[in-house]
Amino acid sequence: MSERAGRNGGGAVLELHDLSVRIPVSGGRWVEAVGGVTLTVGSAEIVGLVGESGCGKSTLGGAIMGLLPGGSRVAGEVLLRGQDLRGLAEEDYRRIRGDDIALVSQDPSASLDPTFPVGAQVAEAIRNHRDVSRRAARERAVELLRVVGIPDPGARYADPPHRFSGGMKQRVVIAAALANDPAVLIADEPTTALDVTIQAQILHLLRDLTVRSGTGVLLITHDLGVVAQVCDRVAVMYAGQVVEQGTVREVFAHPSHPYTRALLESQPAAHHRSGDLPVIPGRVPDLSEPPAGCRFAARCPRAHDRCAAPPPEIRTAGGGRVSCWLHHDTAREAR
Amino acid sequence: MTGLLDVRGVVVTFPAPGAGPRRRRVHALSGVDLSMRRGQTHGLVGESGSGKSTLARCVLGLQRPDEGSVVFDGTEIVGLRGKALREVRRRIQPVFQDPLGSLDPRWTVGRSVRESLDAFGVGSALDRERRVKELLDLVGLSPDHADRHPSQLSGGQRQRVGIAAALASGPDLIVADEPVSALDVSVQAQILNLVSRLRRDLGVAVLFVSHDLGVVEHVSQEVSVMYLGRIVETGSREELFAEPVHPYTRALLDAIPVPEPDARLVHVPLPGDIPSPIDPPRGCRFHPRCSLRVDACSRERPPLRPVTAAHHVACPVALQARSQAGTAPVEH
Amino acid sequence: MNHRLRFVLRRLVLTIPVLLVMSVFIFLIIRLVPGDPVRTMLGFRATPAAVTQVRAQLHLDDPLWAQYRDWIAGVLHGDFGEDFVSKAPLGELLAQRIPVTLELTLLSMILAVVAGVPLGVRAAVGGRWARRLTEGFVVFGVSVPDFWLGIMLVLLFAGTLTWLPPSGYIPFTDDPAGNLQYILLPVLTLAAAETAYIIRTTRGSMLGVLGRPFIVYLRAKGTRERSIVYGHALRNAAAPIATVVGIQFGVLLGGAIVVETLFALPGVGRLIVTAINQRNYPVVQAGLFVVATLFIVVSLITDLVVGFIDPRVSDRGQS
Amino acid sequence: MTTTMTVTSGVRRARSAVGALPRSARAGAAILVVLAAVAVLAPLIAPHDPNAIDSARILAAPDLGHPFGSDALGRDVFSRTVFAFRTSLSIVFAAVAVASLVALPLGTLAGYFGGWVDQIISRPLDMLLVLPALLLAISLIAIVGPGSLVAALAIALIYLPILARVQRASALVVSQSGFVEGGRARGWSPLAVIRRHVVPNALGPLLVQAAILAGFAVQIEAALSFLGLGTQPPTPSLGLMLSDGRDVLTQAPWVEIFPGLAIAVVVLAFNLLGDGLRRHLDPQGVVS
Repeated sequence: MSERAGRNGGGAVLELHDLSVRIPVSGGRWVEAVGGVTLTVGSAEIVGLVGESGCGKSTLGGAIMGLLPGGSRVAGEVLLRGQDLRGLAEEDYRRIRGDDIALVSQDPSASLDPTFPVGAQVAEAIRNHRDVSRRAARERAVELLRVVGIPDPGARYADPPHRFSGGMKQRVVIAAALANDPAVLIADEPTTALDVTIQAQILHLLRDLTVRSGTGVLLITHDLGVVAQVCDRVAVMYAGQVVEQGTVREVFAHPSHPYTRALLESQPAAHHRSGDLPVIPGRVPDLSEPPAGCRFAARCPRAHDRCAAPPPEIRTAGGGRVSCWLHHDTAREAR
Repeated sequence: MTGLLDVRGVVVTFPAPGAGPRRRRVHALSGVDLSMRRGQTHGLVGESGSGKSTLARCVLGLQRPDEGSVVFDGTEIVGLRGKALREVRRRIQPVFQDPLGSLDPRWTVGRSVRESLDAFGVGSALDRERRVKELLDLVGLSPDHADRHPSQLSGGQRQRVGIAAALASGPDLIVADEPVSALDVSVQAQILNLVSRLRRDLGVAVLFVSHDLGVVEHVSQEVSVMYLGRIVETGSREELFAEPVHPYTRALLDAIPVPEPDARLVHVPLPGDIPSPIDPPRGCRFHPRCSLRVDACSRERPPLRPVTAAHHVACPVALQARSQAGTAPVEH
Repeated sequence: MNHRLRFVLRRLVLTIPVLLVMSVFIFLIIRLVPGDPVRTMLGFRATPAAVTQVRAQLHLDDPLWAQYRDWIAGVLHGDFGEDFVSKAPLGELLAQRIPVTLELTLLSMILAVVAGVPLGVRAAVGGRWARRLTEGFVVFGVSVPDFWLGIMLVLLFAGTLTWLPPSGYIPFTDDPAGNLQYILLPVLTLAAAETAYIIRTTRGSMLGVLGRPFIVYLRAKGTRERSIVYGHALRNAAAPIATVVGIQFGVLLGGAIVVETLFALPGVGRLIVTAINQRNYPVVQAGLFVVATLFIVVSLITDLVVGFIDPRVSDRGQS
Repeated sequence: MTTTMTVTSGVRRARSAVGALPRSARAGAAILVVLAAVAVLAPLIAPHDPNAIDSARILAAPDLGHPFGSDALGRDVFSRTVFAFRTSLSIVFAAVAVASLVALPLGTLAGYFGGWVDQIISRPLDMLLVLPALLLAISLIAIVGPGSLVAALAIALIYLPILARVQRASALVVSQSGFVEGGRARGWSPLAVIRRHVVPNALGPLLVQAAILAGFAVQIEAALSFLGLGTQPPTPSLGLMLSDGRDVLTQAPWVEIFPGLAIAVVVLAFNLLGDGLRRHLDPQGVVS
């Protein structure tokens, strides 16, 4: 797997091969929340994983962290620097979490233990994986708080989370996540709960720190704008599958998949003048019985008889990949 | 006379949460003016603590201001009671953010849509039923939806029901508080199109409250930007987006993530946290985060001054810089 | 720790009106008895002279506020008046009775917490059997009336097995071992339902906390499961548990009245019941005052504990 | 046509709602239905006069004619238990009904309006919580004197602040929903909004709490009677029976065991029901 589109050299730190997740729902049925995702994240690279609610992007994050709800079944490979994490014993997985792979999740107010001092929550991340004294952990935690931009970190170390603003709390969460210089950071909607000017600060900080430490980031978001701001590459998810991936520049300038195109066009910010926004008719398919062929076909303006069969994955001109029959034709003609 | 709504000097404070001998107050709105014309969509944009939702509640008569006046079509609605209040209510209707929470879970869609018809005793029972079907059709739902419960609908459908319920009494003004922020992008587009169509086809004015400048730009003809309980800039959409003058507006525009290939985040557009509305900064409330700050900013509240006839800004410093430069400092 | 000091002071100040309301309430009890309380106390055949004398002795002819002032002034000096029947000073009587009630209720509370919290945690995080067993115990403990349980314990341990005395009391200072023998059954009786509540509350709040997003985030940091359960979740669950313990102490004080009667323990509860039946109002008043004060003090302590566990509570009311 | 369909679907929904209750809650409901029938039909069910003294059967052991045996006066314990149930359940029902009916408007108004309305409703109710529950009951009895009616009043007084608090919290949660503000903006008066939206949506937790408290009311009533402060002889009462049986505990444990078990079963049934309803009627967890 040598095909990486990231700009920052270094090998792939995280590789997903044909990863599927099935989650049990009531009545003995299963929902295929993630269906055969293949994706890589290189060191110091930020890959955006974008899609609407229910597309499986957060489940994918949970599968990588090994933190899915009980009873979920994962198939395929999750490789961290080449080591398959699937089937790892719980204790071995625990040693990796927070050390080699870290998580920043959506709501900073909900991520922190409300009864613990914020500094102790950063120090805990260190002591979970490093055999250091309390004092050393504390000093390092204060340093980390300073790095993420908490003013007067020594004094604020002992404050409980509720004395911080949302943006400051997310800085603390980032400090704890990056405490052990992880190879991979899963950032699951890290700025969705924040105001837009604060969002810009946090995204800037996140990119700055991870590029510096060489951490690869999988940035899960519903916001294409956020992807454009900080990501190097992007994967677009629809109904549990990645329908298109490539560099941000390529995908945003020349979206290949009809879903990607529709999603970009329905953004009011992109569509400057009044007049109706293009909309996507219909609904997301029921993933307890996913369609056999292309999952977007029922809503696709360019659907065709062939779309009843699973679409092939085609290399695009810009080096990305798209799963759509339309490009099968173009690719064949080009040949 | 084309004025529909005239808000003047509205002040709202709340007791700060918690109890104590000296309870402090949250300064939600600190002297806000706003005018709306008939049949126009006015976007009200701001971040948390800006007071935009409180202003919406004042216009709906759900929040009584401590000071100031809200005049709707020539009638002062602050302090209005009884029949007169009901008549104004008939003409100003809300659409809320959370489409699930804004519908009574025990009621059918039909009953929710009919609620204002029942309240104002419009027509016979049969007339109301017919009107409900018309309204559902108007917002793009089928008549069978009338018998369903909110839990059986998708988020977008629920918001359509919310809009149908707001239209039932034939209002002149709809106050929509973050009507699309709980929705996915593709569903959001449908609701935004519906809102635009209502204005176009029915001539309903809309006060559109949102934190999302992109959405506001799409639906509004006039836009007001709020920061910590005050309006810092207001104007026609064209002028405000083409030539934002207030440093906060400009930072906000810079910070918006735009899904375009070259929209990289190169610098932090605005440092610092939003101060607490319990203890807001003196003078210009934006001054602690402002790059144009001069001494006077921390002392005096800057008034809204015209940039052009259709564009006002509460920043003398930016205004002066602009007039000295002769042209607008367009940067983005 | 300025925040905490201010919290403690504020909470102390807030207790004053509560004590005031309680004392007025209890003071009014005699005065609210329909008709003439003295006639009710003395019976129908009392001579007018005797009635007048008792009225004077209880200061019932003074203005109401003056009566309250004199009474509360006495109470603050430990002078609760006289037992109407035995004429003994109530201060001394209460001094003998209070330790019995305190011993009974505090031992029950300690036993219930020591048993209930670990069992509740097991019920929340343990396997199916741990859950079923504790659930069964909770249902039993909550449903069975405490005095009936006491009677059944007497039937078993005192009647059938004759291991323990059925009733009575020896002060701890006289004979520690004997004291424990006498107090064991009453404590078990009172603690059973209490333990069930504490298990239920602990399990409920543990499950609530373990379902919150920060637990996922702790796992993502690589925190050990044991530290998540006992270090984080239990600490978060502790505030609601402590609150319930405080409220339940009131239930315990009520239960103590019944249990003291049942086991013939010379505590304040039994004193009150006997006094009500004898229409011995000064004793009723003094007894109720003591028990209510105990309750308020324990509520205060639990509130302080909750504030120390959860900084959000102690910060409330300050920015 | 449409109405028929709506009715059928309504019935189906009601049926599926019962079916969706956990098994334990259905068991609790079933026990309560049986017990209520026993209480109502006591004269038909009891084989003997509960107060008939039979010197030949003093402390007689249970047999077919007297399944729970006889007490120290030779009275049939089964018949007495059945009648005591009737007394006990009437007191409990009256107490919980009165407390709920008073708590409903008070809690709703306090929760919906908040501010000073909340203060003048909630502060006085909070004062009732200054005394532990049983002590409050005993204080009332100390003033008025013992009796069934006083016991019912005392229990109602204990429960009033608890139920009002639950209703207040529940009404507060509902009042923050968009549809309540919407109702106001759609032209309804505050009281109409309360009637149309707040009460129907806020009632669930009150019902759950009332069901749970009803079980404990049986215990409190029994405890008061046990202390001689509740139901007075010769009316059969579970608490009095337990008090009397203490003296003959070792000779005739049946006098003691059955009334106690009866109490435990009622409390258990109410608890099962209340806990089962909680999941459906109190999704926010207002009831502690």
